[in-house]
Amino acid sequence: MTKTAEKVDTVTIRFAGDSGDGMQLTGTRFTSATAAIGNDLATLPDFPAEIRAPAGSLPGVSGFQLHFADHDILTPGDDPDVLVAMNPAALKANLGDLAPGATVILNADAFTSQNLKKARYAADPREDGSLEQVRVVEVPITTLTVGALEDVPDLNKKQKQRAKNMFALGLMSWMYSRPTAPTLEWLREKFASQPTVAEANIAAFEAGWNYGETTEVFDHRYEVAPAQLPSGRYRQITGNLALSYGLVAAADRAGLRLFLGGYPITPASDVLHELARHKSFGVQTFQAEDEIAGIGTALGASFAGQLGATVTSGPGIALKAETIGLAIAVELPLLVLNVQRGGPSTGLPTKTEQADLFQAVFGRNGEAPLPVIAAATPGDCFHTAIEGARLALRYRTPVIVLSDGYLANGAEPWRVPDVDDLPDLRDDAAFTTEPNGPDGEFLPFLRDEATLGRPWAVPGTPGLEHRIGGLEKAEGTGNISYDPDNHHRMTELRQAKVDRIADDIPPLEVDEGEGPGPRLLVLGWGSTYGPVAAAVRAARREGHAVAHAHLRHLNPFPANLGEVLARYDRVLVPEMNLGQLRTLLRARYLVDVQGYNRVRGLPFTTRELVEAIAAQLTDVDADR
Amino acid sequence: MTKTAEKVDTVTIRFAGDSGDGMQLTGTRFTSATAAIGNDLATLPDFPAEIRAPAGSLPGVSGFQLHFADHDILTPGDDPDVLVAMNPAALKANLGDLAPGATVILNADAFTSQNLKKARYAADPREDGSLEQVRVVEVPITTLTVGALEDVPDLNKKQKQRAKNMFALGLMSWMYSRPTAPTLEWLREKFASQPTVAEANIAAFEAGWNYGETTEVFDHRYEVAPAQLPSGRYRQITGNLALSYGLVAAADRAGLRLFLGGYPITPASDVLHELARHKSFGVQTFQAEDEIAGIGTALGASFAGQLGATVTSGPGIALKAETIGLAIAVELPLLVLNVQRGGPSTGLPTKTEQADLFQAVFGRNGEAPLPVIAAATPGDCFHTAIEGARLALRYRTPVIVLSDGYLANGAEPWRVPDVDDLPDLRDDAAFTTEPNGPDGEFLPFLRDEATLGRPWAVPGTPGLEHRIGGLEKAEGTGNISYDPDNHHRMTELRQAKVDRIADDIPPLEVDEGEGPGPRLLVLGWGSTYGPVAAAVRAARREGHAVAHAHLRHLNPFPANLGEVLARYDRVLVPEMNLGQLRTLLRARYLVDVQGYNRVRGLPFTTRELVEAIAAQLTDVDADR
Amino acid sequence: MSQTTELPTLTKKDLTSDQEVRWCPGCGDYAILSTVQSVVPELGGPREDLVFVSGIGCSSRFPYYMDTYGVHSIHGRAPAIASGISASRPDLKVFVMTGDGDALSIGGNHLIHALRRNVNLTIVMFNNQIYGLTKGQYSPTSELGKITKSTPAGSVDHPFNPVSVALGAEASFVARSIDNERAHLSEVLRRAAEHEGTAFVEVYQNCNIFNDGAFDAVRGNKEQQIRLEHGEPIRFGADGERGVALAGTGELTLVDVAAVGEDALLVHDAHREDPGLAFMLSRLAHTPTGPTPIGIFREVSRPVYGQALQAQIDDAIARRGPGDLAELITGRDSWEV
Amino acid sequence: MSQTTELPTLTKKDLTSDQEVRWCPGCGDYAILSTVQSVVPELGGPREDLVFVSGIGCSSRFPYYMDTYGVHSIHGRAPAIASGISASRPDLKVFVMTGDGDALSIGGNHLIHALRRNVNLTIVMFNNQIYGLTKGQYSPTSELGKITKSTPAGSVDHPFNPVSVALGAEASFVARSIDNERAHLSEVLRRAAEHEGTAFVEVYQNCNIFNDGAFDAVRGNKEQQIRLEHGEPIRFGADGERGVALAGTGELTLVDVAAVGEDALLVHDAHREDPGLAFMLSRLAHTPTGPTPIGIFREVSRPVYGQALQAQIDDAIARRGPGDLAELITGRDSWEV
Ligand SMILES: Cc1ncc(C[n+]2csc(CCOP(=O)(O)OP(=O)(O)O)c2C)c(N)n1
Ligand SMILES: Cc1ncc(C[n+]2csc(CCOP(=O)(O)OP(=O)(O)O)c2C)c(N)n1
Ligand code: SF4
Ligand code: SF4
Ligand SMILES: [Mg+2]
Ligand SMILES: [Mg+2]
Repeated sequence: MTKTAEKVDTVTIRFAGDSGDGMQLTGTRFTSATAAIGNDLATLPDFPAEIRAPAGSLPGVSGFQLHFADHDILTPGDDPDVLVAMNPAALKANLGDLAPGATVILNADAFTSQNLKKARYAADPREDGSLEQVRVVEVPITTLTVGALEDVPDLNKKQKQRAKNMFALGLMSWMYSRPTAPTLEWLREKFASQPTVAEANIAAFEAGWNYGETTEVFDHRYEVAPAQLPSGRYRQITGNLALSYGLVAAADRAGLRLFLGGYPITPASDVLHELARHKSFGVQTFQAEDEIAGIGTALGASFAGQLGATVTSGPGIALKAETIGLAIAVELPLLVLNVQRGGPSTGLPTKTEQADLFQAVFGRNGEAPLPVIAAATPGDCFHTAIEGARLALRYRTPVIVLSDGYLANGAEPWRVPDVDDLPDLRDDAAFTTEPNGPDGEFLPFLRDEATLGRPWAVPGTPGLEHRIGGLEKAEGTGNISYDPDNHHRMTELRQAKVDRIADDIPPLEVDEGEGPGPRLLVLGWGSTYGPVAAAVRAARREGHAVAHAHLRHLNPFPANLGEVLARYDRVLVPEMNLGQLRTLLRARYLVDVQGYNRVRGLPFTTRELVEAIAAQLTDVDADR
Repeated sequence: MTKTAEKVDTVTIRFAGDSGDGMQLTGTRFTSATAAIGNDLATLPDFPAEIRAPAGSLPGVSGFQLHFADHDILTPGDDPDVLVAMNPAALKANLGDLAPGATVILNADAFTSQNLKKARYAADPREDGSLEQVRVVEVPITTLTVGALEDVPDLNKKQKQRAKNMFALGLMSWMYSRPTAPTLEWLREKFASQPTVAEANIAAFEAGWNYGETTEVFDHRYEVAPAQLPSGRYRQITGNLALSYGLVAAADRAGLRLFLGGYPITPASDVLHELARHKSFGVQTFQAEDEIAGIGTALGASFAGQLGATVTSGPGIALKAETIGLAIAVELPLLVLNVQRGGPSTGLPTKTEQADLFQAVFGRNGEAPLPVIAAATPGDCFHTAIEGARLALRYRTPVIVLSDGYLANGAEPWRVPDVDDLPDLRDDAAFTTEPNGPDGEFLPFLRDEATLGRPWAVPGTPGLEHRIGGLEKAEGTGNISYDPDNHHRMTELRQAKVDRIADDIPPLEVDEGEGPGPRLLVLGWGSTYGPVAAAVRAARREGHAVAHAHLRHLNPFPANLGEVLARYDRVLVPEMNLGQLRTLLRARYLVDVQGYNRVRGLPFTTRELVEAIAAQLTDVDADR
Repeated sequence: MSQTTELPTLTKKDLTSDQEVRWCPGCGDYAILSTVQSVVPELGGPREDLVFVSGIGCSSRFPYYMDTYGVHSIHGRAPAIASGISASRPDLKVFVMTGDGDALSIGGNHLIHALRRNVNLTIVMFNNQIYGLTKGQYSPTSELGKITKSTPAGSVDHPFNPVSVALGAEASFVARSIDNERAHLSEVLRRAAEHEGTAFVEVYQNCNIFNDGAFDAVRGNKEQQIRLEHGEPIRFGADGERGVALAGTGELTLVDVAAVGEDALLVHDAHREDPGLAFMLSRLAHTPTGPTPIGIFREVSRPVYGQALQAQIDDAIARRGPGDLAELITGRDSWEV
Repeated sequence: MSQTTELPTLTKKDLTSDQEVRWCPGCGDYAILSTVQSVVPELGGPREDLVFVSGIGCSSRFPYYMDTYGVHSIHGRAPAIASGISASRPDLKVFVMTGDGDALSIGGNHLIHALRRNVNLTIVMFNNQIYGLTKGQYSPTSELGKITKSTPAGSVDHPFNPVSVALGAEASFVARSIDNERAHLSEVLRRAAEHEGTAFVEVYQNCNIFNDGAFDAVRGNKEQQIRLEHGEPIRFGADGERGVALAGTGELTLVDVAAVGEDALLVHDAHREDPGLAFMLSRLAHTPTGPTPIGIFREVSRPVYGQALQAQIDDAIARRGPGDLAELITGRDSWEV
């Protein structure tokens, strides 16, 4: 390597191209190489709901953003330092997100008049001054790729052109000094059965690398040192993968088999895909005819003694509402995972949002309480799934676990936990095997005094035959009961069972930072964790005193939450909805919680949250 | 008539017997006669979910309570003055509701040892002192009925016995000086094709009447004078009938055809049944394969230019949630009627509850706001349905209209409105027939500035061809849009459209009573209107100052609600749930609203609410 | 059902729960309950391995009356819930008790998918051609023109033929019987319960309150009953004097045996891979007013969903060994900090 | 469709909306779109009377590309929504465009009920034997053992045969065609659109991204295509040298015409009341690997739901006069205060 390398502490890059250009793959591979170096990182894939919209069109643009650094970071970055645009549409769709001075690497070959038209460009943006604020590097990526593959046999020109994303990957890998070995190894493995394709991709990748190294377009490259993360074994993980592993781990720790009843839906389908691969863990996956059957089979499996789970997104939860109500009535453990997406209705299937909190807490007929928890980061999905299973098993209740599109597809380095440190759920999962009644009979609705959970007696257990159902049940016996006072009591008991969980979860911890006691608390939940934490850090760097807390348990709330809220002059809750947690907090604690609410299908930027925090601080000061 | 009649101002009677004994019919007929006299009245039918549980068993008991008076009344009465118990099970199931001194008329023939056993009586209650507190009148109703029918030909003993409810009706009609003509006429008409059966029922009815008149068991009868109701034409009406008529009226006033897509479910089915009878109004009813198809067909009909409506109960709403979300996204008028019943899950199908408010306001994925309104009394269901249609049509939105099991089956005298006084909905229902775009194109999502409603262009209109769907739409054109800012704007617009309704509904009126300014406001919604109003009256009679208000609009709230709440030291919201309106009020207005919450499947009694009011007043005084 | 070394010793009484039966007096459901309680002990296997799942409806109250494991679920969803039980626990014997509304109206999709998958379930559908529990609306099996509470002018929709629906949905076992024809019903239910995969049994059931006598034409009436027996020529009538033959055009015809000779009759073949003939037989009586076949229309063997799922798991474990959690979550591309 | 006095003057262009078509290059959906846009003008009737309704899936994007009224609804519910449109507005021509997942997985129940009711709908199901939009999971029509993202070890559930399902559900019109066989598809779609009642058309559609070549064996391959023509003996093969005959046992057999003679062949009768033979034909190719019938399996006339509903209304009005609101709400038992 002849060119000098400049050390930088943090970089954000974005790959953008046609849906068919393989940008998601390119981004994922760059991420892997970055993880292998030991940078901290966060990613934001952003793709259209169509599989492959017409080549070159604006709706067809697919993007992948990666933020990596030599220190711990919390978000995929506000605006990219470098944009790789594989065609005019990709340029047009992404240019607005760039700060002045950013670098744009263009595939010059793609700037044909036809493609410009498809991108609805009236004039060539390279010539009309619209790129003045950024540094443009034009590279004839397609031509160079095809050229590099001249000697690869058995591939026509079109096939050769398809390797152009590897050229881009090679170039960027050179530019940011990423190791090449993992990528080459991965290519060889992926295309083991198609050696020509492997060869072509490798040649393109190397051509890209060499282009950076040899041409004079780039005078230096960059280096980002490994981040100083807490010691341990790390891996890269997305939220959907972590959720899947969390379920497998929970079943393992409970000594149960996992049964997933699901129906494909973006952005949740990958959990079904992933779990389908782990049959050696005894995991059963059932692709049902619809969401109702998905949860129906899962509830049946729970009754039969498995860890029943179902995974979906918002519209699927709407369909499952009636069966969730049944699960509440029959008081069986059940995990209901919602990977939220933009709504209402079909909404924005591939975009993120956190507007299903109301639905989770309230979306059923009758008084139908259940625990609701949410994951904060991709890796946290693992632990949240286990916590969901713990509550479901201990309290014999369905639990809703919330993730979202950003967590689902976003990646971060994740410290792999020691399996022995994971909670032991065997006691919570214990089946009842003996009659519990005073006269030797079995009373399926005689509750545990501590948890108010009822016995779990599974078919195959002699002497405990019993019937459950959705009609109101008499306390103890579980027989159908229309008695008014019994109904009131059962309604209160079901509520009390859920309320009681507040004492079985950790109190909310607040990070007050250093310096003077802050008067503003920023309280987040779910996937806003990263942006909120980053914004709080940034605000503190600017000299503001800000407290920060993050809720994992949305129903019930931690026992100390009211006391925490009362401590601050002002509470700000940023949410990717119109104020759902805020509403719950106001109702419960009568605190005039403020909201910062944007529903744009994208995670918050650090910048907008810093501004929102500053605005609140100005207000608080004015109130003084 | 030889016996003297005592004038009383108010009476509550309850008929109770086996599901097969015809108690609902008996009660309904007594009610009709009572209405014909001009008493004010309120009824409470209470029957099991089974069609006909085993004869004589406790779960099989069916009851019908009627409160009537010479002044305006608001509830079906707390505890009956007279209980007619057709068998031991009916006695056992109802005895606990009687105040000391009440009269119990027993069918002595039914007190066989077998029936006592079926009712799980260890000893004959007539002999073991358990009836000490009440005045018992034993009448061998079955024997007397069969005796009276001796001469009726072609009926066997069993068939004759089935007329015993008419004997009971005759006896009670005598006791309370009801007119006999309407009942006799009704029997002749009902059994026009079975003259023997008509004869038998008439003979039994007259035997009952004569038994009261001639035997010495009763030394006098009672008279209840007509009530002084506001002048007008009156009829008796149940909530489900009023809801049905309201829909027909709304369509008529809008110049549209009514299309009801439904699926039978207790206690909502009668709306489907009733509407199916009104084909001469052009009403189309579609009994769908399930609730999802029920609302799907209704939404399709709305798109096609009808007044689309769907009717169901809580579990059905759960199933419709996804389609309601679609209706919100496509912004079409649609009426979604929920006749609430006990929950969660299948719950208590034949009992009343108001625990679906959360589901109505929040039970969908994404930010999915819609108007929610609730009826207060059986007759009010009529006007509430029309108000629902007005909002749906004017704002181009689905509207949830809440009723409940008590309103559905309960009856009251209802002043029949003048058709010309009903709102004229033709402007709100007007179809768009011309392009609205600047270039002569049609923009299906260009909103009306006043209402934010969008144009309703129905198929068959040339030049306005357009596509709608559940994906996010670009403002104006309605084309699919994944643009982040457009999504935020559309989310806010959908919310703003619903919020705006607050300015289009009457401000909340408060009844402060006379005397000193009250410090306590009792605020109700839905079917608690009667009991709450009665309790407030009673509390005032006891010298308490209490304000009373009732909410018809639950989302959005009337514009002055915050100001109203702020006026009082204390606000009490009694609800047949665990505090759903209370939660909404607290979240919105940060007022420490108190609740009185019972979930017993039955309407509140006046007594318990008077106590709840008194307890609040004590608290307020302590705070002074 | 798990193997027991002891002979089965269950009695009808063992299967009777302590719950009061809450059907109307005279309802056909009683006869079906009694027959099921008699047949199930004959299957062998312990009581604790029995699970009865239902939806909502009069018929769906069934599980409460069986002293076995049971789920009275929600309207239409029993096949889905039962599929979860059966697929995850192939050792259990799972029954679905359902009504014509529950199974064919709201639950139609779960029913046909269970049949397609061939989950190990015995589905018994009580067809009374009416919605009983909601007090008498027409159902998807009610005859055209049916006057009910929801169709005062008569229904305008053509009904399903449940046997045709099941056959169109790839069912491996399809049969029909009648509530109070005890011997026939017993035999059909026994065969259905012994079938591996999804067995679908339509039982004509009288609802004496809302649709009394709907099946009187067929019930006990030999003229109107075509009893299907595998391997036998299809004959019916008081003395078997009539029969079913196949025309060259591919239509079934009802013939006089004396006129055409027994050899001209179609021989019933329930085990045939191709469901075509079973389907044709199902069309013989669209409503139970013409001669109506009862008995087993189809009984073929096909891989069973739960077993196939379990086989994939066993195979994965055999090839890779049981999963190692630490290995899984660590993955292949981890690094040490 | 309302009567117009003018001759239809619609062109393909009139039906093409201004929306960019967002299917993958090479997707079979393009050919279907183009054919529909060509066929619909032939039906006559104005554009504003056309409504295209769909669910969710790649195929369900169809309505956006038609310059007609359209609803892109939610997954599986198109037949219900379209039923509401058609039943309330018999003057409209309503199409349902759907996929194998949309129509047969989540939407199976609405589909079979629409067929049973015979609502006036033309249902076109794009069968690519895969879930396209969600990126390639197996569907209810995928062949057993299918390896997909959600079934890495192969699917264990037996697929539906859509034609059999439709026939089992009382469909009055059932047909099958192929995305790029333009002439055949045009004819089938035209007949379907002209049918009064629910017409169900299965179209084999190539998803070149997730299930490429699924129908290559049948497409354009005369050896594997049995073209059904009403009233014609059923022949196929490059020169019609093979045919379909019915055995006395009631099974269809594939025969050499030369060996058995043309008279031995079955004559296709799509108009026959009894769907039995159509059903048998539907079984001929369970998956498109054996010779597979395409064309119209069944085309019979039955009362149409929306028309029957309207007739009841007309009848009520004729008998009682149009409803009088004041009279209705006053009722018969009112009194004056
Ligand atoms: C989601 C839902 N929709 C509707 C109902 C009301 N419901 C209960 S049973 C029933 C129909 C029952 O008919 P069927 O299955 O034939 O049973 P039967 O009572 O005739 O035995 C209906 C519509 C319900 N309980 N839940
Ligand atoms: C309620 C709901 N569940 C799941 C989905 C996700 N989803 C969208 S399309 C689809 C399947 C599409 O398959 P198919 O109907 O065959 O259409 P294709 O894309 O193959 O044309 C699924 C599962 C959804 N949008 N809504
Ligand atoms: S209503 Fe009909 S089906 Fe239901 S229990 Fe009574 S007789 Fe049986
Ligand atoms: S994924 Fe398949 S079905 Fe969907 S558009 Fe692409 S090729 Fe067509
Ligand atoms: Mg039924
Ligand atoms: Mg498909």
